Amino acid sequence: MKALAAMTLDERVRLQFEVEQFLYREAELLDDREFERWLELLTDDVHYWMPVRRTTTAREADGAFTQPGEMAFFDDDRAMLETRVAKLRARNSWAEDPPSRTRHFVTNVQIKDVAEDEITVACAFRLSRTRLDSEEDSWVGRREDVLRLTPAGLRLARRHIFLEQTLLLAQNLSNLF
Amino acid sequence: MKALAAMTLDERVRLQFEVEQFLYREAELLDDREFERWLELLTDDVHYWMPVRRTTTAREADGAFTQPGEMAFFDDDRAMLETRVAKLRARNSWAEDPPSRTRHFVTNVQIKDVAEDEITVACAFRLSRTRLDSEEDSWVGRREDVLRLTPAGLRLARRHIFLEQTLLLAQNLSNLF
Amino acid sequence: MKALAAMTLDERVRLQFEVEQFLYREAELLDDREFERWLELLTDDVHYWMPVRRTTTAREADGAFTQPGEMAFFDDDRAMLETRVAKLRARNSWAEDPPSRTRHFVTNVQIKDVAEDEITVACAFRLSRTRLDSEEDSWVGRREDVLRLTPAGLRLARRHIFLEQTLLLAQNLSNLF
Amino acid sequence: MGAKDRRAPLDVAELVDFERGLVDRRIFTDPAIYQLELRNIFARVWNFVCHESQIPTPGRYFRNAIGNDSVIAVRDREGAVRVLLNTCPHRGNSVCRADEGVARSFFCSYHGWNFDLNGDLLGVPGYDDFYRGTLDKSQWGMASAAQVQSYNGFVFATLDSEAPPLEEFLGWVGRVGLDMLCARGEIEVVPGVQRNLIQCNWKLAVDNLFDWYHPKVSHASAVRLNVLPESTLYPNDQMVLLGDYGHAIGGPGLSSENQARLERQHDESAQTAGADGADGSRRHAHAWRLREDVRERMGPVGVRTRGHPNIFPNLWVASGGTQLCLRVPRGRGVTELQWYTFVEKDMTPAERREVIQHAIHFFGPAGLLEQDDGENWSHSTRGAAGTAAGTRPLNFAMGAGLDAVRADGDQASIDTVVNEHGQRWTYQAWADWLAAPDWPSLVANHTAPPTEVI
Amino acid sequence: MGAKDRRAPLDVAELVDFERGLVDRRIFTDPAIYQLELRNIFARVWNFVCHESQIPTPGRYFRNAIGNDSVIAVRDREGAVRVLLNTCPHRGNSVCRADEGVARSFFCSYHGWNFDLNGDLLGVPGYDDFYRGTLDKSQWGMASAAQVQSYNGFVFATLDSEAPPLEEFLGWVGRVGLDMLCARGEIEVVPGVQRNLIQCNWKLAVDNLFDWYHPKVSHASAVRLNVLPESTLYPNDQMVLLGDYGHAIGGPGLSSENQARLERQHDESAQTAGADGADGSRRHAHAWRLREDVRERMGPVGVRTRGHPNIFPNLWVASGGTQLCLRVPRGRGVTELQWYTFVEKDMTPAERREVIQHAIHFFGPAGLLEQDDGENWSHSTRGAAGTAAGTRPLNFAMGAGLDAVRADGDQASIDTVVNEHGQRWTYQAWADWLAAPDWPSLVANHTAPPTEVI
Amino acid sequence: MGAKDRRAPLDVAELVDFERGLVDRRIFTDPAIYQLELRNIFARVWNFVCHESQIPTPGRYFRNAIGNDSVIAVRDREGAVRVLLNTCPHRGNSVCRADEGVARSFFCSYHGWNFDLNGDLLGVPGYDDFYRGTLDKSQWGMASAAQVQSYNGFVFATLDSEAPPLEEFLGWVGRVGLDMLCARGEIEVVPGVQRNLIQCNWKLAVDNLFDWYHPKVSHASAVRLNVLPESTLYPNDQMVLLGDYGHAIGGPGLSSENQARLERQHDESAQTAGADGADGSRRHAHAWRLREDVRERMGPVGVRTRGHPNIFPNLWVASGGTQLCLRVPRGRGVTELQWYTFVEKDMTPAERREVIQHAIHFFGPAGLLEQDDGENWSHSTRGAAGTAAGTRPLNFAMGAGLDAVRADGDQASIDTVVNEHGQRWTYQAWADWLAAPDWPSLVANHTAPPTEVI
Ligand code: FES
Ligand code: FES
Ligand code: FES
Ligand SMILES: [Fe+3]
Ligand SMILES: [Fe+3]
Ligand SMILES: [Fe+3]
Repeated sequence: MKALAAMTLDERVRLQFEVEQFLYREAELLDDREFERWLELLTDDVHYWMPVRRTTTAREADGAFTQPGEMAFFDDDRAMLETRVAKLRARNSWAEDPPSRTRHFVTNVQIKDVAEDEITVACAFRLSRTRLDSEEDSWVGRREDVLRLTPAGLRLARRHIFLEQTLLLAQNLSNLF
Repeated sequence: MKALAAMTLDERVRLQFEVEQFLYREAELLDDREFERWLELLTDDVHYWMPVRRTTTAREADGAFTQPGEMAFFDDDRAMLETRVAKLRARNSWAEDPPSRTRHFVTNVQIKDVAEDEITVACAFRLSRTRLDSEEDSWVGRREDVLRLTPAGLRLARRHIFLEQTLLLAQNLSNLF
Repeated sequence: MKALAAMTLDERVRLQFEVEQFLYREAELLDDREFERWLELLTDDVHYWMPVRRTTTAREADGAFTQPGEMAFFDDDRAMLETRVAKLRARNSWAEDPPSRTRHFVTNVQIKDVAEDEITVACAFRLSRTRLDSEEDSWVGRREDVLRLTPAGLRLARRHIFLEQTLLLAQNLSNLF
Repeated sequence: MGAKDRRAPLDVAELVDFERGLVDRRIFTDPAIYQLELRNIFARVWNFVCHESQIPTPGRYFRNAIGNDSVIAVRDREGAVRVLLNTCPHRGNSVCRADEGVARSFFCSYHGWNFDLNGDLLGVPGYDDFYRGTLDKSQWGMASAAQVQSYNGFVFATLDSEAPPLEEFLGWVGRVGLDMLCARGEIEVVPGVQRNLIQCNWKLAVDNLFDWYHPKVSHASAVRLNVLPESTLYPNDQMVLLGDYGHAIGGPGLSSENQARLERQHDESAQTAGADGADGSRRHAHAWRLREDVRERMGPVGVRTRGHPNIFPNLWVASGGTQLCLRVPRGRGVTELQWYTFVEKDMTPAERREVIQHAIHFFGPAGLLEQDDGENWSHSTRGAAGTAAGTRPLNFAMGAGLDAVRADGDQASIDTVVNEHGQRWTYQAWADWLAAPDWPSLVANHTAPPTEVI
Repeated sequence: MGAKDRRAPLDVAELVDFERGLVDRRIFTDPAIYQLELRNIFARVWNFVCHESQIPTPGRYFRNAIGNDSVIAVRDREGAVRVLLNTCPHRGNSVCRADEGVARSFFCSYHGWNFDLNGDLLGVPGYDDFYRGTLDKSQWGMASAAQVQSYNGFVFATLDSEAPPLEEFLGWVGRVGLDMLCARGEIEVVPGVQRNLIQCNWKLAVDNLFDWYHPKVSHASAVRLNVLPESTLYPNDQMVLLGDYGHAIGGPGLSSENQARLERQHDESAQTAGADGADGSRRHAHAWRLREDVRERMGPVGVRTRGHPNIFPNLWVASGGTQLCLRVPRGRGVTELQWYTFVEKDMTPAERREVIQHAIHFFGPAGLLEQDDGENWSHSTRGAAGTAAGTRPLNFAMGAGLDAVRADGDQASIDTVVNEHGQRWTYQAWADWLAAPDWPSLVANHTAPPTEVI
Repeated sequence: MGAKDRRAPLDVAELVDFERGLVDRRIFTDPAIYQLELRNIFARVWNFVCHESQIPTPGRYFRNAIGNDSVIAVRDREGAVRVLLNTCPHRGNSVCRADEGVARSFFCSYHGWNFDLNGDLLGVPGYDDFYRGTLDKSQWGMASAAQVQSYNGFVFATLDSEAPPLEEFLGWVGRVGLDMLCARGEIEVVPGVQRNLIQCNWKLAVDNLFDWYHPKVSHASAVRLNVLPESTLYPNDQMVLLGDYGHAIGGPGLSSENQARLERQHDESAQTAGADGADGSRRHAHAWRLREDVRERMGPVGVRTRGHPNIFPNLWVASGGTQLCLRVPRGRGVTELQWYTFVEKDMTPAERREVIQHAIHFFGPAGLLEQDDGENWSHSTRGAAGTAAGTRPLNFAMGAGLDAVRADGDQASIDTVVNEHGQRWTYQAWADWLAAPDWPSLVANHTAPPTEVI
């Protein structure tokens, strides 16, 4: 692809449309619990990572998130994501039986970079989860995704998820972001 | 209209823009309590439906929502919606006096189908309601709308509202989604 | 710029894109705590205003918000906003040390008017704030912004923030909307 | 002086002044009162749990609550309805998390103890290897309600083995109340029980069902739309039935003369509903009331009432006899409303649709009527917590001391105008329940239906 | 051994050690203490409810709270200000849900009882038909505050009929405190009362108003911006006035010498504000204090104080005399802050704007100063709940035993440096209020303003 | 009859029936029990606060909780670890709001009192000018834990000066439990302590750690994926160690024969882990157990256990000895889980990565195993609050009365199958702690490790 700076306004509008539609569709597959079809949207070398956040003073704010190689909530390759999906599908996967009702709100989508076949996209997200008698959790934060243009269309090659919560308020993270 | 598959990328971008702007405008009319102008955006044969959701096991997840003809929270034709608006406007319509402050967040808009003069649109929504001393309710879910292209512009011909809550946490549903 | 009514659909699509990207970028600067760079996006004559809302009967609903010149939560010119940013940057600015984690959700963006070099934009917003051990506040409402097209690009010339809350549920308003 | 509340603990006997129609507001907010309600009322009374049509075949279940206990109503292999405490006897986990469905057995997600549909402990992983046979399975099944009985399809359960039989508990008034729903024909629940929360004490929701005083004001906007004929709101004739243990029916009745006229009209045209169009155009309207079997079972007085029954403590036969509304306490200040909508099995699709549309558009959280009720109750609850407001009794005095009771045998009824007898009766019974240490005491000491002016 | 708390109930007399300046932390968290505060303080004291300019004409009302009771301050048909309990005497519903507005009467949304602006029960639907005339309307109006009185436009109400007159309650210190706002001229509230919640015990918000120790640290970031001249934060001269029933004023004062100099300057130029630029460039600054009538009403000592008054229990005369801040308890650990901003009616638009901009930018939830306060209070509240932390008393010892009191007649004042006398005084009075079973006892037994070293 | 609960206050001695394995459900919901736990357990016991590697250098701190008190673990200037109550002695503000970091001193954001890393009060603004030297700084430093001690890098603190030394408190079982983590080599915490909330009583989270009965069911979906070899779930040999004060270890052990075989294998190849692949492919597996120093410190019985230790009350040595999980009560019905992951300092990057990936993917809130646990505990907690459910004891009877204890000196162990001894032991100890008025009494009266059949 052209570099972002080299694109015409119309090209950028079109790319924005395609990226947003991809992200919406991808979110919908998760919310519809079409996990296998969601897996199809990932590259083989996908990296899915959610570091641990800590409350720090302003002075030490750079150290809020753990770094790659340290502890994380998710630090998954494709095989691990397939395992997660297999677990979600398995009988007696109790955390999700009865199934959670999730809704991914993907907003403020910004294409930050286009390099070769990869598009770096930032968004603000809110994942809302409702379970049983309307017990509600929500997670808010910033996502940085890398989408790769493949012959089969856009694919998710990297997802970095930066939550606002330090102490997670929910009983688990049994859903995908 | 052209079928979705037959559209060029530019055509899809334009249609997306028009659909989104329609949905934003329609939401704004509700939030501004311009209910009569909102009614103008509905077709005469509009169907406005919110089924009842039940928590089920994963195995029986298909049965979560009630079916047409069963109980629902909303199952309204145009006349009923006009009645609702008339009620909202009547003096001493206590559920809405003092008026609720609502905000409709319409995101993840996807055009799922274009057939003849009808556009099927899915979105993730969050309706936030604030009353009195800042008592807050919110409803999250998926909406499936059918917009019809009429000589007067786009009109809402069908709205199916799928909430995440099974037990509604709010004292009533005195607002429109 | 052309008046809105005189624009072609494509021109409106492009303007929508540019306005949305501006708002997303501006929100991101706040969430990233890049306050000085955020200030660069303001015009010198910017007016930043959040009136006080009161619960009223339906009959007196027009009086819900205070008027210009009455009390407000924010009624700031550029100098005052610079002072706020300077305060945020000062050592021992305790309300924001440890820093709050904020996320601005900007949705339902509508261009309401284009006149000369100014674009009036309405949106639904939700500002979510997380502090310390995941104490969460959120503010929901409507924003009406005026963006001005300058040689350096779009700039924020006016922001009117209409919250839904009458009684604010949070301990302070130490963040920017 | 210590910081402890210097007021004496509340004395139940002084909280309700039946004669003057005054009720102490603290009964809506006091935590000890609430605990006492859970123990002395909900853990003792016959609680509605579901309708048999909701669980027609073995394995079909419906989850509900008895007070603050979660229960499962389930059809067992023999076709009997069981009501099980939804808590695993092993480590207390919920055995059932779904609202409804069909199960072959109940399998606990923690350690896999598996229970038959009647609660019997079927399977225990490691019974031989780990327990080495020492677990007495017969003692560790799911706890059942002490008694489960149906009245014409309505399933009730009590956690108290001393409770008298359901029909005795219901008495004439309770039976008449349920008959208003089930005497029409064979009925079934329409799929989709609506549920929502109101931030109010459960009793304020309950007393409202007798409240034929509020519609013209609370529901003024609906009245203005002519969606409700105004005649239904302030009917000329009101009739009150008061029964043992707190059951009551209040609301429109037919005077004997009108009843007689209705009967004559009916003789003329079995298809005509007669003068009382209160419940709209629904077929037959009240014609079913003229059936011989109905007259026999409801009695000459019962057949005349068109009011709102409350099966004590919290089951409203609503919406002109096509819905039940159960009010489940979820805390002192939170009540869950459940709406069950019934159709007769032999209705045409159009008739069925009419009933359902009526239910959706008038009742339930989005109903044109119902949406205006909740905030009144939540504000009444909130107000009761005020230090000064809490000292002022609520007023239920409308009609107090003014109306004669007609006693036909043990059937007490009052023909009168709009009134608050039903509410007073409910609170008086409530005080009886709270004061009684057990069922025998309640049987012996509860207030008997009045026979004189009340 | 039983599971009940083995500690004795809190003994109010031991919670506050005035002399050593120690306060038991449990007073911020104990539920029984909070209930006692609602009854013995808020349901008894003169509570600020609004300023008369907010409700200038008949029918104008402003909703507020007295402790945990909702009240309506309203101008009645005769022009008198009434304070009504916002709870319908019928079934307890809130009669008024708006924050402010204009009403011809108060119409209850539940059954339509309609109340005159003075609370009288005007209309009862069905009075003849349903109540059949038996309801004594004169007994079932809205409850009023026992007494309502204004001090120069500030409306106070008490729920206790035994309370002494407002001016007697205020005494010299309370009056001087309010005079700092109202002696300047004719004042009015600017539309828009800012309200927000802080997760703190109300007393921790109150004691902070005397706290001239915290600004340099809590508000360090604002200080660094030079938006606050540092001289205002650690002024050389501090002055404390202590009054009956807990009123106090603490903060900057002028020494007699500086006061004399100010007067000389004023004689030279009536337009010059003199040396005390503490409150910025606002017109006249403190020149109004030199007016003959002001000197007479505030007295020679009162006229010298520039500190922060607290009208016990929870009304702060703030912001250099242009704002009031009321701290309403919304639970043990939640406080609502209300900010009222005042302008003089004869101000120019520019002067008016200056006052309003100052109020917006320094105080209220987005104020450069105020935004840094809340978290300190909420964390102090939270910390007090700790099992170990709760056993350690808070320290309010600054200045304890070090400062002589100058008594001019019954006017006690202290000239000193930054101190915690105001806080200690407030907690001592708080203990008096909690210990007194009623007003006569409080009058007889409260701590009198000191006359010696404290 | 009054509205007060007529049931006697709970009698701690009757809540736990050790012999029959029955536990009263009210211990999970009763507010007075919870307060008693905070005082008699958490304010008295040795609480884990951090590992020394988290605060390696002076000024490094980690914030944590002891019961409901916030504390700071910090390395002081001399290199000693201090545990300070995170509440300013002045007005109670939190002195530290960050989770971790490095500080030169602790500066209170309210008035700027400044505390040395050991809690000493260093700086008091206005000490001379305002306090005029009267504040005894030596008395107003930050409160410290009464005692702080480390066991091989694990930092524990107690708020009770009467507590015996940490090693005595731990006893053989507690030390063996921690040795399973620290005897492998020099270890350190990987940055990033995972924390999340579960809506359960803390004891239900704790008792689950001994629960080798639930994995095959609770974690059935993970088992099906073969990510967990099934052999690890129902190992043939189980071993239980029971210690003083409630410490216990339960789970897989090696029989003496297998242990002997393992030793032989090890002799043959120091690189081979042997037959017990329970913890996957991690290097050396249990080879470290064969080291002479380890055998000496853990003893011949201790070295054989591969189970889950709980350091009473709430510290789980988890994940096969690479993680600690602390369960902090945040209310009767809310528990915070904290996961600490350890690596050996001399691991290769690949080994280190393997440990971390295992921790992320199996434990913590997103772990394939752990995500299924929370709802069982929250529903068990919720169910216990039911009026009827609350009267039925939970069943921890598996193995009760069936297993002989082998006593090697003071080292009591049981070789058996899957069982609930560890849970029973924990609840029995819990009752001892609650019943004891102080440490000497607990030392004298706690249940001694069994020596016969239990
Ligand atoms: S809790 Fe149900 S089987 Fe253990
Ligand atoms: S509650 Fe106000 S009129 Fe009945
Ligand atoms: S509260 Fe810490 S210095 Fe005052
Ligand atoms: Fe109603
Ligand atoms: Fe301050
Ligand atoms: Fe587990």
